[in-house]
Amino acid sequence: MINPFQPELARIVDIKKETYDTTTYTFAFAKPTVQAEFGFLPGQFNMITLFGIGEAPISISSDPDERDTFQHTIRHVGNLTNALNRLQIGDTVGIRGAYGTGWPMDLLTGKNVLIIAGGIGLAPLRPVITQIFQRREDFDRVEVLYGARSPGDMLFTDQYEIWAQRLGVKLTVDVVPRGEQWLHQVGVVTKLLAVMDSVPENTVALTCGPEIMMKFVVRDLLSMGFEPEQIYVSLERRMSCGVKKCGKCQIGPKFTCRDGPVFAYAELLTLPELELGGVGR
Amino acid sequence: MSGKHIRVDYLARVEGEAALDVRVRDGSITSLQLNVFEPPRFFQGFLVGRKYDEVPGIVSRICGICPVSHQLTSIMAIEDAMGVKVSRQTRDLRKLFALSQYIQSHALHIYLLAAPDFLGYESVLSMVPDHLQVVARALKLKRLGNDLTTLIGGREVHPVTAVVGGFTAIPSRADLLSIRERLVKAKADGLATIELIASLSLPDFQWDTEHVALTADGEYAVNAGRLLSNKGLDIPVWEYRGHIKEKHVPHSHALHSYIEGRGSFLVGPLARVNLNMARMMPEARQAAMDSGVFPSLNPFHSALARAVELVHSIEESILLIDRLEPVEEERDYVIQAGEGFAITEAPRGILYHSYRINDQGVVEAADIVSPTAHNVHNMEQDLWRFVPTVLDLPEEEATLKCEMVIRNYDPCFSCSAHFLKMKVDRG
Amino acid sequence: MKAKPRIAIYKMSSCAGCQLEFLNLEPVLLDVVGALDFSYFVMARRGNLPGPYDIGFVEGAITCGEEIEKLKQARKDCKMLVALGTCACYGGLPSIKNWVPQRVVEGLVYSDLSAIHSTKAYSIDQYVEVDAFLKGCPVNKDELVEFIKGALLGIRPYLRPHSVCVECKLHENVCLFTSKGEVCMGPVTTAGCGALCPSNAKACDGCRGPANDANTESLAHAFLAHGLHKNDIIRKFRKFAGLTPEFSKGVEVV
Amino acid sequence: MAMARSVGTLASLALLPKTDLKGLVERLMGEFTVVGPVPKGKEYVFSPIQSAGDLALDYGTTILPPKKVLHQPFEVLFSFHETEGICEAREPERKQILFGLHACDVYAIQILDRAYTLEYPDPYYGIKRQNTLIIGLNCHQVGPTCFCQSMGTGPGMRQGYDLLLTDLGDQYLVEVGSSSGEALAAALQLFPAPRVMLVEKEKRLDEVRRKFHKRLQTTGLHELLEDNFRHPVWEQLMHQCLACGSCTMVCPTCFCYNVVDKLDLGLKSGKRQREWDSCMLLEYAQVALGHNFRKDRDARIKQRVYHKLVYYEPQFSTIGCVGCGRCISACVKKIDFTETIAILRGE
Ligand SMILES: Cc1cc2nc3c(=O)[nH]c(=O)nc-3n(C[C@H](O)[C@H](O)[C@H](O)COP(=O)(O)OP(=O)(O)OC[C@H]3O[C@@H](n4cnc5c(N)ncnc54)[C@H](O)[C@@H]3O)c2cc1C
Ligand code: SF4
Ligand code: SF4
Ligand code: SF4
Repeated sequence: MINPFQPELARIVDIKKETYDTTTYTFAFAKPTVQAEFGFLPGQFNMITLFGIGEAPISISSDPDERDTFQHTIRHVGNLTNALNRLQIGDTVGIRGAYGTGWPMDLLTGKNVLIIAGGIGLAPLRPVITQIFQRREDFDRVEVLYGARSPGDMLFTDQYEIWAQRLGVKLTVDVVPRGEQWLHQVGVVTKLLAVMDSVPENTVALTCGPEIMMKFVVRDLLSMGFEPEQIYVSLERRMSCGVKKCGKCQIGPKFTCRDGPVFAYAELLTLPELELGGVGR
Repeated sequence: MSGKHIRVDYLARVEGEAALDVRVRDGSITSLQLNVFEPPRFFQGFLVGRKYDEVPGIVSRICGICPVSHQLTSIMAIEDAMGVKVSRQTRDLRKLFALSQYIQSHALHIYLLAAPDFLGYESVLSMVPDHLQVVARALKLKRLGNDLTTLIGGREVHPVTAVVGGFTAIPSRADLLSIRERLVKAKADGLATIELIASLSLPDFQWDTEHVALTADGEYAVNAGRLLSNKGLDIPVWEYRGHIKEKHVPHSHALHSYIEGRGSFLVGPLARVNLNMARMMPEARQAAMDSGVFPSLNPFHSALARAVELVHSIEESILLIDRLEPVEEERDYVIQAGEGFAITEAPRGILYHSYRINDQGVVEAADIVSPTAHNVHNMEQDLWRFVPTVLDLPEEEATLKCEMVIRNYDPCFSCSAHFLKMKVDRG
Repeated sequence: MKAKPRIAIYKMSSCAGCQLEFLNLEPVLLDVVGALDFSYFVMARRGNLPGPYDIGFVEGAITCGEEIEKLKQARKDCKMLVALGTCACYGGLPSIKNWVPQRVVEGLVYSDLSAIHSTKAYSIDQYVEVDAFLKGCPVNKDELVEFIKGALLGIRPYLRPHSVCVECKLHENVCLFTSKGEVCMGPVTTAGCGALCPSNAKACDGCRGPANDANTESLAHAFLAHGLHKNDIIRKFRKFAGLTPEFSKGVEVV
Repeated sequence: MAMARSVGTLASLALLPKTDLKGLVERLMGEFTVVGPVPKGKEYVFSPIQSAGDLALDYGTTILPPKKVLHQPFEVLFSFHETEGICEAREPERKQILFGLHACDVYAIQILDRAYTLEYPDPYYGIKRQNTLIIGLNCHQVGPTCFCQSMGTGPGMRQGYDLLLTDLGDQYLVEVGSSSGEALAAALQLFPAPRVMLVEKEKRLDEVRRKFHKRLQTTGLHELLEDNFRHPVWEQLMHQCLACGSCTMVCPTCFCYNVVDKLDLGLKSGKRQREWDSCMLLEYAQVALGHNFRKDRDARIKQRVYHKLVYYEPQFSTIGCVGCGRCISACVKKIDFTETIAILRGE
C-alpha cells in the first residue's frame, strides 16, 4: 500500500530572498523519477517537512510548465518556516503533494481574468499569472491588483514590469515609510478596485490574501455587480495531513485540503466559514 | 595572628541556601553562625485551614529530595489523629516506598554531592571523563531508586498514590518482580559503593555528641519505632515534644533543635547505623562490621553509613517484594477530630510531623521538624570544634574542609537548600 | 561545531524538586550533559561560572526582596529565561499563604518575627519578562527534554495547551468525576503530565495551572452540584495557581 | 477490506451453547489476538485478552470505542534518520479479532472505513483493518445514555460484522456476515441452526427496543440545524462546556488527529507520530501568528454537533453519530446533544 504520509526527499537548489521575512526556495526532488512524475496545477500546494520539526502546507509558486524544479515562496512566521530560513542551498527537506484543487484554469479560457492578491497571497497566484502570460491569446482582458503592507513587503518585484508587457498590473501599499520612493497607489487593496479597468462582464475574479482582506474584496466585487459564481478565493486552514485524514481543515462538510484551498465564493455561501461563509450570517 | 580573611561565597552541592560566618580573634573563634537564609515558605502556617487529605500532597512540596518521607510521615500522623488502621500490605508498601527513596537519595548524595569532594573534583559533571564507570554506576543506582519510587508512587518527585488509609493505586506483582531482578543485580553496585567509600581517607575528627534514631524490634526502623539515643533517650513518638525543643536563633531561618536539658544532637545514617546495626539485613550488616568503624562518633563516617544503608535498602526491598502479593484494598475510615504524631527515618534522619484535626477533617495545627532542622544546631557544634583544626591550612583547603563538614549531613535547607556563604573573619 | 549553550539554574523559594528533575534524567543525563554546558548549577557543582548564560531556568516562587534582586540579575545574565515549574510559573503551593494575613502565617511558624520579612509568593513573570513556562509540580521530564531539544533546534517545542482530560482519555482512565463521583480539576488544568494523578486513581489537583480555554466558572458550578462546600471549592482553586485570572474566577463563583 | 463484503444471504446460521464459548474463544486465541471488553474499575475497556475468562460480555459500553485498535490514540507514522532517511519499521501485524462489539461500534467502524480507506487510503488504518475480523454481539440491555435506536444503528446489527452473536439465554445464535466469517464459522464447526431461530432473535431484540428512553429525532435534522445556527441554546452551551475535549476523545466516529515530530536528543534521528486531536480544543483551528478560526467555544461546540449531525452526510453518506452515548456519559457537565436537539425542536 502506498503511503501518502511519507514525504519524498527534495533538495534546495536555489534560495532567493523576496523580502525581509519571505523567501522563495527552488526545489528538485532527490530522485529524478519523482521529479519527472511531479506535476501540479496552479493553486495547488505541497506539504513540506523538516524532519524533527514538522510539516506545513505551502502553495507552489512556480510555473507548472517548469518541470525540472518547482518553487515555494514562504513567509517565516513560526517553527517550520523560521527553521527553513536557516537552511542553505543543497540542504534536504521532505515534500509530498501536490494537493488540493487549483484555480479554475479551464474556466478562464476566453474570459477576462481579474487577479487580486494581498501579501503572501500572491504566491499561489503567480502560477496563474505565468500561465496566462505564456498563453496570453487564450484570455481576454487580464488585470493583476496587488497590495502589500509596504514597498518592502512586495513579492516578486522584478516580475511586475515583465508582466505589465502583456497584462494590467496595479500596485498599492498600506503605508510608505518615510524616505522610501513609491510611484503607485497608497491604501488597502480594495482601493485598486475603484481604479481598475476590469468590469464584471465575462470576468472571473481570483483572490488570495488574508481572510479579512478577501472579505472586503468580495464585498466590493459583489457591489460592483460580480456574481458569487464569478469569484474564486483560496483559503488557509491548519492542516496536519493534506489528504483528508487529520480533519483540521474542515469547513462544514468540506476539507480545505481536498475540496479547496480554492473555492468558488458561491460555494462558501453554503458553509460556516469564518469571514467569507454564508451559513449563520 | 591576623590579617587573614577567608571567605567562601557558595557552599554548593547541598540542598538549600545557607551561609557560614566565623569570627576568629587571636586564634580562637569568637562567633560562629550557620545562617540558613533559604527563604521560609511557611508550610506549617498555611497547612492550617486545609483539609486532611490535602496534607500529604502539600507537605511533599517541602522537599523535592525526600517527598516520600514527608508524605508518609504526614499520612501516619493524620492516621494517628483520626484513629485509622491500615493493612499489613499498606505497611509493607510504605516501607518499600521509603526504602526506594533511601536508594535514590543516598545514591544522589554519595555520588553526585559528596564523592567529588573526596575524589578531588568540583562536580560529578567534571568526573565524567575520568570516572565514567563510577558515574554510570551512580546513575544506575539512582534510576533504580527512582523507578521503584515511581512504581509505587506514580512519580519520583512528589509521588501521588500514597493517601490516608493506604494507596490509590498499587503496583502489579509482575512489575514488582521485574524491578526485583534489577535490585538483585544492584546489590553488587551497592557493595562496590561501600568499597569505594571505605577506601577514602576521611578526616579523623570526633566528639561526643548525642546520636538519635528510631528503633524498632525485629527490623531496621524506618517508618515506625521508639526514639532512642546513645545517651539514654528512649521515648515513644508522642512524647517527642516533651523532650525535643526548638529555638529561633536570629541569624537563621532554620529553627534550632535541642534535647531538653542537654543540647544539640545528630540524626541520620550515622546515628541509625550506630544504634541499629544489629537489625540490618545480612550483607549490609556484615559490611558494616567488616569496616570496623561503627559505632563511630566521627561525623565523616556518615558517608560510609549511607553506603551501608544503600545495600541494606536494596536487600530489604527484595525481601519486601518477596512477600508482597498486592491486591486492591478498600480504604475506609471516618473523619474524626484528634491529634496525631508520627516520626519516620527520612534519608537524612528523623522527621517529625504532628497535626490537630477537627471533626470536619480540617487542620487546626501543624508541627513539622525536618531532619536538617534537627541537625543544624549540631552542624554548628561540629564547626566550633572543627574550624580550629583547619585554621592553619591554606584558605582554599580550609574552606573546602568546612564545606565538607556540612555536606556530610547531606543537609537539605529547603526542608529546613543550595548555597552556603562562609565568611571567616579573623579580625 | 557550535558551542554548547550555557545553562544556569536558579533557586528561589522552592523545594528543589524541579531542578532535581534534571538529575533525574538519568537515562539521558549523559546526553544532556553532552549537549548543554551547565555553567551555573549550585546543587550539582562547586565550580560555578559567571554569566552571561544562554538559558536560565528559574525554580521557585518569589517571596522576598532578595529574590527579586536575584531574579532581575538573572534576567540580565540570561538570553532566555525559563520559569521552571509551577512555583515559578504561578507562585505554586507557597502562594497558598497569600490569602492568609502574612503575620498570621509567620506567627504560626516563628516566635520572634523581627528577623522574618517575607512577601506574598508570586510567579517570576510578575517581576521580569519570561520567555517560556514549564509547568508542573514538578516539571514533567518529557516536557523538559522536549524543551531542551527545542532550544537546541531553535524552535518552540510542542507542549500540550489543553486540559488534563484529553490525556486522561488517551490513556483510557476511568473518569473519577463521572464514574466515581469524585471531583477533579482535570477539566481546567493544563495537560502534559500524562494525566498522572487520574491514571493513579487520584483526582487532579490542578498542579499545572489553567489550561488554554479553562472554563473554571462552569467547573465550580459542577463542584457545587457535587455537593462541595464553598470552602472546599476555594481550596481547590487557591492551591497551585490561585493567582491566575482563570482560577480566581472559579473562586468568584462561590 | 472487510466492510466491502456483501452481507449476502445468511447462508449459515449456527448455535453456540454458552458452555462452549470459552473453548471457542480459546481456539480463536490460538490464531488471533482477541480483543474484547474487560472490566476496568466500574467501567469496561477493550483490551487484548489473556484468557477467555477475561471477557465481560455483559458489558454496557466501554470508555474508549474499539476504534482505538484501528486508529490508535498514539501511532508512529515513520522514523527518520539524518543519514538513513525515512524508515518505516512497521512490525507485521498479527491477525486480530474484535470480539463482542455492539451494533453502534460496528456501525462506527464502517464510517471510519469510509473516512480512512477511500480517497488517499491510510495505510496504517488499512493494514490493521485488513487483519481484523469483527465478531459482533447484539445488545440485550440499554444503557442510560444509549440512543442508537433513533439513529438507526442499533440495537440489532445489520452489517459490518464477520460473525454476529445474539444471546438467546443458554446459547448464542451465530450469524455469518462475510466470507471471512463463513470460513471462521466453518473452521469452528458450529452446530447449524434452523432459520426460525431468527424469529427468536427478533423477539429478543424487540424486548430491547422497548427499553430505550433516550432518542434523537433525525427527520429534518439538517434543516433544523441550519435554521438554528444562531439559536440561544448555543450560547448557553458555551457557558456550560468545559472545552475539556472528553466528548470527542471517546467518540467512535471522531477521526481527527494531530501530528508531532519527536527527535532523539542527539537531534540526528526521530519519529513522526500522530495522536488523537479534538475540534473542541482551542488550539485545533489555530494557525501561525495566533489566528484562530474557531476561537469561541460556541463555534467549536457547533462544529462538533453540526459535523456529527449534518456534515458527515455529504462527506460519508451517513449521519456521523451512532448513538453510543459515550459523549454524554463522559461529560462532567452532562451536556447531552439529544437534549439540545429537543430544545431546538421546541420540545
Ligand atoms: C493551502 C495552504 C497554502 C499555504 N501556502 C503558503 C505559502 O505559499 N507561503 C507561506 O508562507 N505560507 C503558506 N501557508 C501558510 C503556512 O502553512 C503556515 O505559515 C505554516 O504552516 C506555519 O508553520 P510554522 O511551523 O512555521 O508555524 P507554527 O506556528 O510553528 O505552526 C506549527 C504547525 O501548525 C500548523 N500551522 C500553523 N499555521 C498554519 C497555517 N497558516 N496553515 C496551515 N497550518 C498551519 C502547521 O502544521 C505547522 O507545522 C499556506 C497554508 C495553507 C493551508
Ligand atoms: S514547582 Fe513544585 S516541584 Fe517545582 S520547586 Fe515548586 S514545589 Fe518543588
Ligand atoms: S478523571 Fe479528571 S482529568 Fe480524567 S477525564 Fe475525568 S475529569 Fe478529566
Ligand atoms: S493530574 Fe493534575 S495534579 Fe496530577 S500531575 Fe497532572 S496536572 Fe498535576
